[in-house]
Amino acid sequence: MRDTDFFRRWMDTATAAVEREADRLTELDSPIGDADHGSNLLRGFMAVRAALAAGEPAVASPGEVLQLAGRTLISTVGGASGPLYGTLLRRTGKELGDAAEVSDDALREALYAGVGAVAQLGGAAPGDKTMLDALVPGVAALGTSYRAAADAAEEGARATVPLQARKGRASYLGERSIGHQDPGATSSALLLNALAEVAEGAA
Amino acid sequence: MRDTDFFRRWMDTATAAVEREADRLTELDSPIGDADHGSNLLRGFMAVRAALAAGEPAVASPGEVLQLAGRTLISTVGGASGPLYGTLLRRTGKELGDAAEVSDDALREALYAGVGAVAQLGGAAPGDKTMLDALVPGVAALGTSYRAAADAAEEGARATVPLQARKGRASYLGERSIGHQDPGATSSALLLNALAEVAEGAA
Amino acid sequence: MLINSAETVVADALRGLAAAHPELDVDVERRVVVRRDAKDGGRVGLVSGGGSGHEPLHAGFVGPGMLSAACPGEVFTSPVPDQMVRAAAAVDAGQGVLFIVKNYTGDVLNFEMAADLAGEDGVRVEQVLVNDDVAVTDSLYTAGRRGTGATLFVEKIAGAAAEEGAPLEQVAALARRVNESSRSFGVALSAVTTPAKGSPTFDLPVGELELGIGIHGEPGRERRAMMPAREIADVAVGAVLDDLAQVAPADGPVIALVNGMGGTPLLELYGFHAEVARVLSERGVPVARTLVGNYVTSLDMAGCSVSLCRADEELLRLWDAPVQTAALRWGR
Amino acid sequence: MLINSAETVVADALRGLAAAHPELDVDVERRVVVRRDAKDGGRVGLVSGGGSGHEPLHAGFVGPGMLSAACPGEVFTSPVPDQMVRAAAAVDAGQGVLFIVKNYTGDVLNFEMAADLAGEDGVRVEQVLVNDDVAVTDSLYTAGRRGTGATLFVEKIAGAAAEEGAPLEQVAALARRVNESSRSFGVALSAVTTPAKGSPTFDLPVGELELGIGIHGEPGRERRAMMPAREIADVAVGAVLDDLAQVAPADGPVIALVNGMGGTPLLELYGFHAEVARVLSERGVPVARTLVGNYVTSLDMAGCSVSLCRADEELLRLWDAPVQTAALRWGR
Ligand SMILES: Nc1ncnc2c1ncn2[C@@H]1O[C@H](COP(=O)(O)OP(=O)(O)O)[C@@H](O)[C@H]1O
Ligand SMILES: Nc1ncnc2c1ncn2[C@@H]1O[C@H](COP(=O)(O)OP(=O)(O)O)[C@@H](O)[C@H]1O
Ligand SMILES: [Mg+2]
Ligand SMILES: [Mg+2]
Ligand SMILES: [Mg+2]
Ligand SMILES: [Mg+2]
Repeated sequence: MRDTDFFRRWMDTATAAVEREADRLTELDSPIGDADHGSNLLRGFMAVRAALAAGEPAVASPGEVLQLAGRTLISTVGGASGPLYGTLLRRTGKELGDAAEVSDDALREALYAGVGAVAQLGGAAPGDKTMLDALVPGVAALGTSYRAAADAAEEGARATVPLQARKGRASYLGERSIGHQDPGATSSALLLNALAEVAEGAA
Repeated sequence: MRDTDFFRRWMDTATAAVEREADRLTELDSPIGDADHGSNLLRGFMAVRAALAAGEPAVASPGEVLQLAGRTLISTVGGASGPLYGTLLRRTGKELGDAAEVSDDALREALYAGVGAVAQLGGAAPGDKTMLDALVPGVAALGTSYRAAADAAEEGARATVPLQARKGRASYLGERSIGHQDPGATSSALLLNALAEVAEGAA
Repeated sequence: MLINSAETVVADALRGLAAAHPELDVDVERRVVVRRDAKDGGRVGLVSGGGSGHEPLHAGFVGPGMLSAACPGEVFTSPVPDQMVRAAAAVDAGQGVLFIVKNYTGDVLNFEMAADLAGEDGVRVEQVLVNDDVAVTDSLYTAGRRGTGATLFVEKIAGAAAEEGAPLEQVAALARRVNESSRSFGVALSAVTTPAKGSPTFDLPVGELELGIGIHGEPGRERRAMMPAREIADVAVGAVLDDLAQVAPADGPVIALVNGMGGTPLLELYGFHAEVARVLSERGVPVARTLVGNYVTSLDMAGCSVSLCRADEELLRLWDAPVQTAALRWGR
Repeated sequence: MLINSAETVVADALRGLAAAHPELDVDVERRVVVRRDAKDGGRVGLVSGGGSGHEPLHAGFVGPGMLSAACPGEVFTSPVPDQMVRAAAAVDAGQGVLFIVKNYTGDVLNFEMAADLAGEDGVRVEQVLVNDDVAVTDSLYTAGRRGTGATLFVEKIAGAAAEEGAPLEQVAALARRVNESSRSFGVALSAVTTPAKGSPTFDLPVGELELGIGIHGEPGRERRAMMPAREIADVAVGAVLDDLAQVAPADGPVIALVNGMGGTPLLELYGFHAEVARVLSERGVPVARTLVGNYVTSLDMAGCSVSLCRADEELLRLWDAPVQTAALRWGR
């Protein structure tokens, strides 16, 4: 069973990963985007860290951790990734309800729902060269292990390189979007890798 | 004695020299000016060539050649160099009167007056890092030969390098104007060199 | 860059806006710029917003006859829903609020969330999506056409209608009609440098240009060797007119916006406009009104865009109506 | 560059100006831009001009309440006397004409020649020299202070007086008073690229800036490592205020112009203005009026200048008077 602290550590580890990788994410967002994905997520996750540290409003369950994180992302990120990641975490958190501890199965189910909400909100499908190309295979591999999920997401992010974008601003480029890795898929892989690290006790 | 054709050839040769050297003049005008001296003179001397070719108004004497050239420069160049070179040629032309042929002595006297008019109009003195640093020594050496005049002007232009500008826009730079050759002094040397070439029958 | 730090660029600009324009109510912290008299007169409220870096859009268009409020996001990043919710509350005088949204995934999602939240707060909200950029094919395979220069047409004309007291549904319908009557096409002669990145977002050598760009420093649909202004005008105006041909009346007059992307000197913009006017005249399109300048920019990008709006009598009358904002002022 | 060719840049821009502004009488061939109703009303004529590349100065300021005519030269090159003679003839309604001349050797010489010629044609001509740039020491060892941003103050305020029907001597005296009450200081963050040269006029690496620049792409008095906006404002406003201290009343309010050089985004200009306003407030200088934007530019140069004019009631009243030009519009 995973307790509230596990989810706090997931968000902390994700924040650290975004801090470390922000420049690379912005770099990836330059040739096929508007060069802000790294600074967007950095702003958002710094706010998540602050909100969780403040512990306000009282965060007493896994579901509340993710919902607070999601709301914070929505209120601080902007852009496409703010509402999408915000919805991912809020919806996942809502699915977890107010249980003090959740099973790995429950978390997997909840993440499924969260990813579904992202797909519905953004109208994208796998293959469109978006964060879903990392999230969908990642969450599908959760049945195996957290590490498998992280690896599948990482693999999915890399597999966006040859794709032509059909959603998000990279789609404006048409065929010129081919040959670049999607920044959102890359950050999604970071998020699932942070989860694996925490599950492995590495963080 | 120098006839009308001599003066036409002087202007033609000067025009050809400006065509050839325009880029260098603009280049010299970049670090200590506004990067237009070459295009300014090119525009002006192309108009002089056209005006003389049109022969209109009837240009029947050395004095009229230079006055037409001077008026044309004033009406087409603009900037600091337009009125200054225009005045140089107009005043020199006026001094020559309407004689059909003029002696080398008369030309020297007239150029003296022309350079004096430039000094008066612009308020500059030798050593201020302007065209006068080429014109004054150049015209002074006319007593020796046209070639000596051209060489002295060329020497005077080169000697502007270590000077600090006190007139024209290079003066805004203060000490930073030191170390660059003055574009106007350089074009003045071209003008006197064109005169020497024509006198030597090289053109 | 002329900044204190990348992190404070937007807040600093809002402080400067507040200092320069006492007639605006600028909430620097919460990033909402409101016309001081927004609630007087019982008008429909007009709220727009989007990433910063397109100045004077949108904050420069807040004032009598145009927007009631603007919500600036981070540079090139859509604002967050909290901003629009706050703006809606600040301008709603009971007549409802129109959100003017440029069609980018981020803007659409954030405004959508804001509309839901504002609705829950009891504000009647309508939305209009601006999607005028003909460089993007509007299909299942893209996020749809981008919103660019026509945003100015929509904000000006809808703003005039709201100022006259038109009800929400009518202002919204008018805004949609303006959008549907408008098309744009943009060209970049240099990449853009964002404060966060500090270097050009992509590599565009001198002597090449990008055709079909947006306003976020993204590359366009196609790269070409540099062309003279007259050929660029042929391509840009041609693309706009071909697409506009579907809009009735096919031979009506247009309002023309020749817009600088920020880094192109006004001297060049006017020269470019000479060519735009030539193409329009060659194609038999009467130009009823013209605007040349930097209105919907992309930071320091060199380049320009052409926007045309087919305008009937009503649209022209509303276009001519008085406007008093920081960046657009005429009449009265 | 967005041009047809370096040779046609100015002519092309004038064609575009004519197309965009039917209220102006634009002689493309002879390079004179005249307010159509210049001779109606028997006002004093106001003529200015200078090299192109500083747009919207001067042509953008032709119209009711400001200039009667403008004479654009080649890029960064003073106009030729023929232009000003023609402009004087076009605007003189018998009340005489004021030439507003920025203090550069070329402008001074060409306007001087024009004044002589126009005088011979029977036009009463007065001249005012604008020399507001405190970066240049006004001494025997320079060509004197440059004319930069204060030109806008002079043209606006003298234009308002002329519009009200003030006689030539009074308009000229007022213009001189505005100039004497005004000071400016400029900063470059990049060099400028002229159409004729096609590459930056000097080498200014990213991460360095030039202090004390003019508006012709020339380097400044000093090069420094890049500074944050707040320090640039300290230096620029400090230099202006220290020099302005000699002008009475030493504690009066000022009109502030925070001017972009062309290549700096408006977002950054407003952020810079926040710092300018801070310095002014720290030094106890009340700001009566503010203008932030690209008004006296240097083509695509990144950078800005600060101009301050110490204004009494009369100057403020004339500043506020209606103006209807392409680039400056308020009142009425
Ligand atoms: N419709 C969508 N569905 C899912 N993900 C999307 C969608 N549109 C964009 N994204 C993701 O968002 C990322 C861009 O995020 P970001 O740069 O922060 O926002 P913006 O594109 O507004 O600048 C893309 O790389 C992509 O993965
Ligand atoms: N007061 C002056 N007296 C004599 N020559 C001058 C004076 N001012 C400038 N010059 C000359 O003019 C040259 C610059 O000419 P040009 O570049 O065509 O004009 P501008 O300086 O107006 O751009 C300088 O190099 C200098 O030789
Ligand atoms: Mg982005
Ligand atoms: Mg020069
Ligand atoms: Mg963005
Ligand atoms: Mg010049």
